[in-house]
Amino acid sequence: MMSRTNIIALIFLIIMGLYPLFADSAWLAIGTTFLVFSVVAFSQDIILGRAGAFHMGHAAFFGMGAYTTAILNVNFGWTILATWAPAVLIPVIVSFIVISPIIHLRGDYLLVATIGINIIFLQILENDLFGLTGGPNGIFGIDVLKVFGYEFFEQTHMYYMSFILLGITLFIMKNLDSSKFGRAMFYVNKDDVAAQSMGINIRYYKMYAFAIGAGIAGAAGSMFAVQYSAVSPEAFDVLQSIMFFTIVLVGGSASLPGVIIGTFVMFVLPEIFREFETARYLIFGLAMIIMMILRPRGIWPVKFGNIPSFLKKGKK
Amino acid sequence: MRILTKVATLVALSVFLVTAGSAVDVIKIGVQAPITGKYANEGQSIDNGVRLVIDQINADGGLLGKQLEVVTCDDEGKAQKAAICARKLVNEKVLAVIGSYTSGATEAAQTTYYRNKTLQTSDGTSDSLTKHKYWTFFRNSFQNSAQATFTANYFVKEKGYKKIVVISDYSSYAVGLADSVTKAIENEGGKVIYQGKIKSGTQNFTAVLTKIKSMNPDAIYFSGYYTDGGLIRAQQLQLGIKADFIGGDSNDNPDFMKLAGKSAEGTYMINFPTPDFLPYDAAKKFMKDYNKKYGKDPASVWALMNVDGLSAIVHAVRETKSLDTKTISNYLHKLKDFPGITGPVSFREDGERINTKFNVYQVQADNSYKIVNK
Amino acid sequence: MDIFLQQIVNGLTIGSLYALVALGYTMVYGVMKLINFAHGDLVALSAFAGLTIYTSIFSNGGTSIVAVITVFLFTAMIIAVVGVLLERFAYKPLRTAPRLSAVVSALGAGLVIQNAIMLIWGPNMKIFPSDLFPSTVYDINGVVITFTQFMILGLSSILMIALYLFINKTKMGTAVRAVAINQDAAQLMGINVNKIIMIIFIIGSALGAVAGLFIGIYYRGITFDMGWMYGLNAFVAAIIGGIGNIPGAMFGGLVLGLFNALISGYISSAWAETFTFTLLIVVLIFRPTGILGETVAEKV
Amino acid sequence: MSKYLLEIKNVSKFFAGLTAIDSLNLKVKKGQIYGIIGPNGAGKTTLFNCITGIYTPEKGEILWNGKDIKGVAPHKIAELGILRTFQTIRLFSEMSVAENIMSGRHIKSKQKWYNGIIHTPAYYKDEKYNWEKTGEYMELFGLSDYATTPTGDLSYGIQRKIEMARALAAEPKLLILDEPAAGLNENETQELAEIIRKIQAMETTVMMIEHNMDMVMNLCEYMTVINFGAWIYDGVAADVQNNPAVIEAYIGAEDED
Repeated sequence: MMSRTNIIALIFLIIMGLYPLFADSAWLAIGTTFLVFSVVAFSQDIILGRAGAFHMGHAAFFGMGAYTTAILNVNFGWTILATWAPAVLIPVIVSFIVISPIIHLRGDYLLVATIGINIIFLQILENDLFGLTGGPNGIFGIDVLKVFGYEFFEQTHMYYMSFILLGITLFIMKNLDSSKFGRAMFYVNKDDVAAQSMGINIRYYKMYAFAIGAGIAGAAGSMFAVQYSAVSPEAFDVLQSIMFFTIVLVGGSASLPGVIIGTFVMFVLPEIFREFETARYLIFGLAMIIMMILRPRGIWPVKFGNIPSFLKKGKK
Repeated sequence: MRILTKVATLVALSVFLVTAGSAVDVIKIGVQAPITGKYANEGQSIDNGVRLVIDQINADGGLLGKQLEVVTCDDEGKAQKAAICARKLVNEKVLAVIGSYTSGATEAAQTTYYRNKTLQTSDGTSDSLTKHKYWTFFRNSFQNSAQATFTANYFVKEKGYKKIVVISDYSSYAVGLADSVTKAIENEGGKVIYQGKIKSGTQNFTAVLTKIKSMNPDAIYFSGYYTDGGLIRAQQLQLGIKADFIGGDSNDNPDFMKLAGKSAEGTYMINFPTPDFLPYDAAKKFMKDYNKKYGKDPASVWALMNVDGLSAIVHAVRETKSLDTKTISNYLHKLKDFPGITGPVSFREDGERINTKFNVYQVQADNSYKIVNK
Repeated sequence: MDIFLQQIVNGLTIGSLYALVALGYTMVYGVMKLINFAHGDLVALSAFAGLTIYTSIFSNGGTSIVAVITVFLFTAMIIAVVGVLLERFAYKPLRTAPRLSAVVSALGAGLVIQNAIMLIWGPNMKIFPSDLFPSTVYDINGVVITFTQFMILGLSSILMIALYLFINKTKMGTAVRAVAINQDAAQLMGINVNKIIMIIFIIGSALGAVAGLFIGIYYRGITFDMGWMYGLNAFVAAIIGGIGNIPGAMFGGLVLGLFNALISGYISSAWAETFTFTLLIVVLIFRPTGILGETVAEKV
Repeated sequence: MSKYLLEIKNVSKFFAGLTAIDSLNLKVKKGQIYGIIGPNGAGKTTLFNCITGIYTPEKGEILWNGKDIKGVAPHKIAELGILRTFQTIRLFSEMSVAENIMSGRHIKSKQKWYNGIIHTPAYYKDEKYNWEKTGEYMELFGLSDYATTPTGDLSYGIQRKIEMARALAAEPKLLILDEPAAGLNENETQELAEIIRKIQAMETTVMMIEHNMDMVMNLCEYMTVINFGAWIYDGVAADVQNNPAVIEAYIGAEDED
């Protein structure tokens, strides 16, 4: 028998899979970005929702993936396919280097330090370090994916590529949740003293969360760069990080449907209400406050108790 | 499952019919400009100017018997937003895009328009805008290098500056202009004693200016935008630096005077002739119509440049009786002396506008301009 | 040497603005353990409100002490009221909720204020008149101080000393400190915690309002989204000094202002924020609770 | 190999100049149930925190099988086989009982780093085995009915049991219980004593702080009494009960209360 979460996931995947049949190209573009942003939101959720690290600089890892693809493709002529592996690995490596000295910081201190990392990353982009990043204008003219002579340049192609990426992300999330590593993150999150007394190395599992989160965000960044054929610094600024942070908390930390709903509410709804252009972020801000007051744990909070069925004997 | 497929096909079909139906009657013209953000007043002027001209064309019976419709996308002067706008306007199936104001936002969108065979005309002045030689792109202003040559000549030959400081922000446009000006000054035999950069939007430029003060320059040239230029000028005088202040083309905006306050007086601007100084009747008529419709003047000459880009495209459509962008482009590449409101419009093979001239203006006590070059 | 001194003067000016804003962050954090992300936007709101008050009451322009005092008092009052309303509607309902919920609410509140400014005053840069303060310049051995800078340094010092005395020498100030240490215990001792929190928001917002007005007068151009940048810098200043600690916020503000001026003057303004945050991270690695913050032993 | 499983030698711990533990010595033999008693604030929990690595004592040695483990990180201590419960219950309260107990299996699980991303046949075997073990410990403590219930929803007595089950699931060599009977009623205390006997039967050494004297005297084979962080007396139950210094420490403390 399928669990409720699996049924919901299946329905969601079917709807998203059929979406290109219904949408015109403008809506398809929004749909594509929605998929990419949900992937980033999931990766943020691994760090924030699961491992419980107050991380408000996730756009930096997202941007690292995007810039890796852009730089390798435009400056060095790599094919898009060849840039995928570095677009995942570089954010992972950077996360090891920059996060490990600050991983021990508590709560709000980590939050501010990660904002700092995001800002430093942005400044490296804007100042065109080593002449690679294109400064404030970013990098243009990124190629499309070419495999065996086929060019995947249409909006529908972009959409399904992002769709597959989301599928892979969900697969990883599911595997993570049902492993020692996913559980350890929750233990660290809920009570770090108890967790370490159970033999859990807090540092290791927080870093593990950051590394996986950074890698997935990097993959999403690569997709984002190809989708828009351009990358520029302000797409990866702190405000963007704040958006990913908020998506997770508004939707529901560590909850798969929650994060999807969060992305929808925080990204797609503002697109739908573009007509109310001027007032929409005002309403949006109000909605954030009201939402937190009414549902402080998110729209769709996580439900624990995901254990093998042979252990579920009780009725209580 | 079968029902779902049916519904999907039905919806897809109706979407197709709706879009196909709407595409026939009108010709869409895109505007990609910074409607909000730092350069909002320039962006809004461009949008207003385009809408004014299009209203006039529609009132006269439209283009090839069809009405024109404007689709505006706000790029906030940011590259990534510009890339999103490009996708959006292409999806809207516009014939041509007017804009954007900044070179960066223009360049970020260029490739998408080129790939989708959409015409684009912009006032961006970065040399790099025409380096790809995209057949879809037409610059309606001038290249930085042309301005740089003029500036250097004025500094060294006419004013005889000995110690020149060149400042830019970090945008590729301003850095490009600053580099060209520095190079041109040295070619003319002048000396740039310091080339500095400021971070746009930081408001506090005293740190760099204090350093400059110790060098005792006789001219400070700023290649960036008016939002920073006005403040640099004000802070320069506060710190008691006596040097002349000369702003590049992007300082030419009423907000420069407001930001600089009393310090604006005596500032020099180097730009293409500003709207008030344009000798052409068409320009005077445009300014009058614009003022009548919007109750104020356009922010600067850039809106007029973009309007000329639009007019040239409209002219080409009329002449070729075609909506095929390649045909229009071929025609435009050979366009000679089309009477625009900023003077005759002619394009080179790479989409570069030719025959542009510059003036040096000095800001007077009442914030009006006076031409001071020979 | 006078160039160095000039950079110091410039750094202290911006530093005291950071300090004024940082006090708002640190007081709220001290009592509520909440990063009030909307505080920077209050500062921006103050600049816009002040400009409107000035132009509507004193439209003929000109410098007058009455005009300046009126603008400062009115603006500070308005922002204090907005600050109290902010707490009442966005933070109070979340006092017992998970901590991150309040953070999201604060971010939302910032968005509301920022966009309210944009709706009321428009998206374009607004410009302060240049004649609010006299344009007198004092030249002391080649080091230039403008009247505005002088006012910023003077008034913010006075305000900071006043606040220090209030917190340390008055009964109300003692109550504020008590609430910061332990809310429940303070409540048991008969202190009205709600009232204290209200006072904190009044003082913090009013200080932010003064900073906002000075930003407008000193830099002239104000934009609806400028609060974020000043807020972030001020917040970093508060943390460097030791968040929750009032002298720490003042100290942090001045240190950050000086540090920024020297980096911009001698290295590069383009990397100023990189240095700022590197400083922050280094301070946090070696002193996890800031330079003047107390290290708290964790209870297990 | 040392004769003792755990040896505390001259350990001192200070907080901001205050002496929490003062040159303490004690020796725990394998298989013992060892009691630490003393009035409130005597430094008992601090001692446990020193053993489990949460605090690092300034002086002395903590020998585990003869090797000094002073200053070793808490998670490494747990890997050595020293597991604990807390005076104020520290469960992962939003998570289910089964998931809580599964945390004890963490150090026994042999999953590789990549199993968090992709699963392998070895992973499936390991995962299944550890969940089965979790099931066994739930059975042992009579918790099977609550497998999916969030621990925060359960009564105090049951939470105490979950905490012990969680620590025991890690198959510790030494189980440290910090006031296991606090807040329990008489029946539950009775049950607890039986469970501790069972644990001893599983060849696990037990160290406990407890204020319930009946239980301590009944269970503990040997005990150390401390007050103000310092040793007062150690011995078997009967000796401790009659020692004048111990009596005085307790009466003095009660006066102050």
